[in-house]
Amino acid sequence: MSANYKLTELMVVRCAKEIADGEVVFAGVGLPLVVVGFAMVTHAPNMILFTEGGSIRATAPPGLAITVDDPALFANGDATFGMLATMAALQRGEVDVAFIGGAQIDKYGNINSTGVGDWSKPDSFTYFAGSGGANDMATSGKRVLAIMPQDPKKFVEKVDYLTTPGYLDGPGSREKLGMIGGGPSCVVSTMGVYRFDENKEMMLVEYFPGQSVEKVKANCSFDLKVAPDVKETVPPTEDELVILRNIDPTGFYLG
Amino acid sequence: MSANYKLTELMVVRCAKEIADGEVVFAGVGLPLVVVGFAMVTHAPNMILFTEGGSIRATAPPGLAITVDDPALFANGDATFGMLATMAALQRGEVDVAFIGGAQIDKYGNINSTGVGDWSKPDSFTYFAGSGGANDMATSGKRVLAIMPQDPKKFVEKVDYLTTPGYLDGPGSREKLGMIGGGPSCVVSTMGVYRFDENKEMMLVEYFPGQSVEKVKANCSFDLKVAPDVKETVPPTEDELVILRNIDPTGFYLG
Amino acid sequence: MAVSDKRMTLKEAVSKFINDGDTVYYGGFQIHVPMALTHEIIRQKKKNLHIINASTDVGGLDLLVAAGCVSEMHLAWAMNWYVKAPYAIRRAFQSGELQRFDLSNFGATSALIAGFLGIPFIPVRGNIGTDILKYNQHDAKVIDDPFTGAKITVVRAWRADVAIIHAQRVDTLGNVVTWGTRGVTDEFGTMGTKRGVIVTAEEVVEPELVRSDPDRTLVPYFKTLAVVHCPWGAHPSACRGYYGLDIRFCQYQGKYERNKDLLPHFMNEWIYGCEDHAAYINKYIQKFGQEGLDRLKPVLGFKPKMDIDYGYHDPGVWKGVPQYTDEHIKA
Amino acid sequence: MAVSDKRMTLKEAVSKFINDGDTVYYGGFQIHVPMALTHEIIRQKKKNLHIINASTDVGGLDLLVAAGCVSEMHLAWAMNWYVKAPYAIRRAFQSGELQRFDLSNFGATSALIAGFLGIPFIPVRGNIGTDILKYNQHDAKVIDDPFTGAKITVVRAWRADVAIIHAQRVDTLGNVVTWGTRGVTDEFGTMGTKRGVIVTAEEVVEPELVRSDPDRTLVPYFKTLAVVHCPWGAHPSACRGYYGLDIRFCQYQGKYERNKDLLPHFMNEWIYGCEDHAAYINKYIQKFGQEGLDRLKPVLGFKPKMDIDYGYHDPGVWKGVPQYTDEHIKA
Repeated sequence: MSANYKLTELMVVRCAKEIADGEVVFAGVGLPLVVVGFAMVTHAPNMILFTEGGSIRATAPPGLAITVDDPALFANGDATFGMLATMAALQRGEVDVAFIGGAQIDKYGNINSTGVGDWSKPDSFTYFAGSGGANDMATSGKRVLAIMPQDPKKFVEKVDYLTTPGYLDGPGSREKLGMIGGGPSCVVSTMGVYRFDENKEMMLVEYFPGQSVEKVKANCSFDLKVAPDVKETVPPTEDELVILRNIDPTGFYLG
Repeated sequence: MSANYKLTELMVVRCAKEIADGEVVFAGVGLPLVVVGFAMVTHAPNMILFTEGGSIRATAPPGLAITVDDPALFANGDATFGMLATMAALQRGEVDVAFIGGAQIDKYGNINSTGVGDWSKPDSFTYFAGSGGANDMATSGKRVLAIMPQDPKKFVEKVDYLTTPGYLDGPGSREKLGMIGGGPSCVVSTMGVYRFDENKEMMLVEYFPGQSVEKVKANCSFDLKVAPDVKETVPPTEDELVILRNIDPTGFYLG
Repeated sequence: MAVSDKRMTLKEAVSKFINDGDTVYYGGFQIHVPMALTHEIIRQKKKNLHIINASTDVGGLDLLVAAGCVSEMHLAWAMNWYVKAPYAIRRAFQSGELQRFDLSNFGATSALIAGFLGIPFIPVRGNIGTDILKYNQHDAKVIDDPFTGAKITVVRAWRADVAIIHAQRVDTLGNVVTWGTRGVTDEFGTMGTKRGVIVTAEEVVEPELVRSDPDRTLVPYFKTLAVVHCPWGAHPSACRGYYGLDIRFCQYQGKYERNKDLLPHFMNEWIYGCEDHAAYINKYIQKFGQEGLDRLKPVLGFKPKMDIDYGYHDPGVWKGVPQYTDEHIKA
Repeated sequence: MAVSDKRMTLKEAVSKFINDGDTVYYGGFQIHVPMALTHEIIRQKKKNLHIINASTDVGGLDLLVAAGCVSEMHLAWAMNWYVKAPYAIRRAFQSGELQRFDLSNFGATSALIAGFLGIPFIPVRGNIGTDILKYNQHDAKVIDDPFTGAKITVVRAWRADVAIIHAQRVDTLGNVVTWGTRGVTDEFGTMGTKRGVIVTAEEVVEPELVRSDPDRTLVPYFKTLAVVHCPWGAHPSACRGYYGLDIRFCQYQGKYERNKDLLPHFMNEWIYGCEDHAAYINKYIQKFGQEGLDRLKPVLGFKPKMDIDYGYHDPGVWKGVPQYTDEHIKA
């Protein structure tokens, strides 16, 4: 990793590139809140920001939001109708990008944010937070963008608890259940970037500077597919870093 | 009818007596809006006023409301959460008195506000407005208070179109369908006051000054039951009339 | 939908965004009825519209039906209350030109809520046991609660292609502002649309003003197709804080609604004969005098008195602040 | 519920209105968490509470579970996000002391909406196809849409006996005022209660002030059981316009939550050892300094700029005004 940017900065800038101008983006808690702010002040001035707290806004928040109902998301917002309105729009199929995090992911992009172990044997189960809005977002968003830490326990053949639907058991699974959203489109981990192939399986398309296909595969417990044109991720430019650090000048999120 | 008060004034004051202090009253359009204002400034200062427009208030409106979402119902209101909130409270069973009007009523207190004729033969059917909120109110209010004009075409054996449930086909009918409200409690017509007997049939309990049991029966097309202790309605007092006329000083409602 | 200035004329808005055969959410309740939009739809002779609405009281739908614009209505209550009848609707239903699907008020509102929520149906307490259910099996049926087995009515979700509403204020981007209620049915009917909302408003303001108090936004800009500055756009219906209900005009209009041979005179004079809503209001002044409009002025002086600030917290304050600790944690 | 002054102490409110075994709506989301009420419930050693909630982030439920007050939780998301874990909940689930019923966030919120609406269940788009549905058949199931036959998830209505929330302002009668959002889940969780709501608030004001702008009322007074004036009542969670999230305190508290042997020290010092919330705040100042609280001050200056008037129209103006007419009607 080059010395002039941090991993979080690389991840934020790379995620932002997944957002097209004018799209409705439903952002979950954590880094997604930084990504959307960055996108709005760079290439996506017409982006429409939704959060679970119910903020709907056309402009970047005046301050850095820590939570999805952080007051910074509401100050100078366009509408603050509540979770009722943003989740309703999601359920009507009006969200272009569902932007979530998670703790564990499998090759079909199914995500676990509930816990590890066997839920039906409570003494074996270590609870995380639960679904939060990730399940709703991933069910009904037109496409899903996920940001995740990567190691062999987090990139697994089968998630311990399927909290948030990816492609479930593969092609056709979502359609059979009537899900209105298209499923995972892109996963950005701490090591690289993934898309999904025609079998709806995760496929490495980019590795971060300082990583390699081999290192990434060593941090994945399933047999990871690799795109024929896999390449190194383009690092953030100086201009991008200046803008990003202006959003989080004290490094609250970026470190 | 005595010269010192009008029929509308008698009806308003008589209806108001059906409201106990502290009750939640859901008032429909028309005279009910005057009755609740009168009740709140007389014997029911703790009454809680709901309307379909979504007003929830602890005090009488500052002006005379014409409609159920009249601004007068919202100015200095306690909450204006919308129809969502008042209808939700109704459906939760929190409304004590559902106060409605109607065009036609039958012996079980079923009300028609949709039209006369045979709906399934459109060319024979004369539309009125439709249900409005009366159906919701009469389904779920703990008890129903109805105010109606009376003549033989309006007090009928069977309503042409059952818009708003009274006791349907008699005892047990409401319970069988899971209705949470108790059904009609009192009907105040232009001629007298009715309650319901153990067979859930309308029974005349009071006739207005100037009327008689015979005159009332002559204006009812079903075989009207008459309470053994039927009596003449006590007319409004001078004090009551002063207060009432102060609510509607130009006689907009009262004539 | 991009962040763009959506201002246009009434004529452009209706011409561009309402198609023959559309399902239209008809805004307002017993106030804020979109009368300027009603007139423009009539002027543009839109056909075969399906109307969804909860309740409406000044005869706007009566005019729309009389003009032959409507083939289906799904609603709870419609008339000109100030003449106590829906004359044109009555005639069109009798002749078979109009199909009508009735629900209770909260049945209709619940159908709009389901459409808004993006769910296919929703339970509602009313309607059961009545002729509403008997005659409108398209929109409602009784099922067994899947959890308890008890009987419950469910209504099908209603979603319009386009919504027409009148509001107090809207900004140039389309954020619709209301006060004096948090909503009756417009919030659901508008946000639940498939294509979006046409808004007429008493005032069009800059987004900065709306963003100073976004809790008052009823419809967010991304659902808005067209912003039309249209003072008196709800007349003869009322607009909160701007004007009251014009009862005399409702009664006047109602006398025309009553008689199908008279009604064309009203249509010609007040709708076809007026290029836009400003012309309609000018005609009103010309015919009934400025004092007619002056009578509609509200009693004002009910202003918010609470001191409100949407301030946020800057997490930058945590830089350099050490973790809090004590002897137990240290141990 | 009569129009009465509902002010009382935190201790009185919890003692009077929360019973062992109650189902409690736990207010807030990732802000406005009712922490003062959480502490008081722990102090009063309430037992066997069933919690319903969508999401909560500062470990309040972790403390409540650790103290043995909770036997069931129905929710979507709970942890102390600032240490990235729900340690006490994890332990109680593993030991079998706590039963947990998970839904998605909007699954949980929809269940609260159904409770609020007085309907027995409601469809929701999420949850289908996942382990949420597999392991929580109590609250959710998949049925066939009665209109189309398509598969759809439905969730059972959730209604609490009593709700506990923290708000910015409340009047003496119990009208709860919020701004900076029209609501997240508190509006449904509170109004949907069977018995009513206990509110702690930064400020208690006169009803006249609230009534000057009733659009800001989130919970109407008739649902409110107790009004408790309780500055900093959400701490370490944030309160809009009053203070930000106390991240350092969440982390400090989290270190105790992590270790079941350490946690009693925290409980003794900050909860059992404090008579009320004022004592807790005093302890904070004593231990971490006034500068700790000062860091939580918001960036202000985001005040509403729109001129609003709730004026109404007086129909008395119509007295003596003749009907409008013209030659067609006369004819």
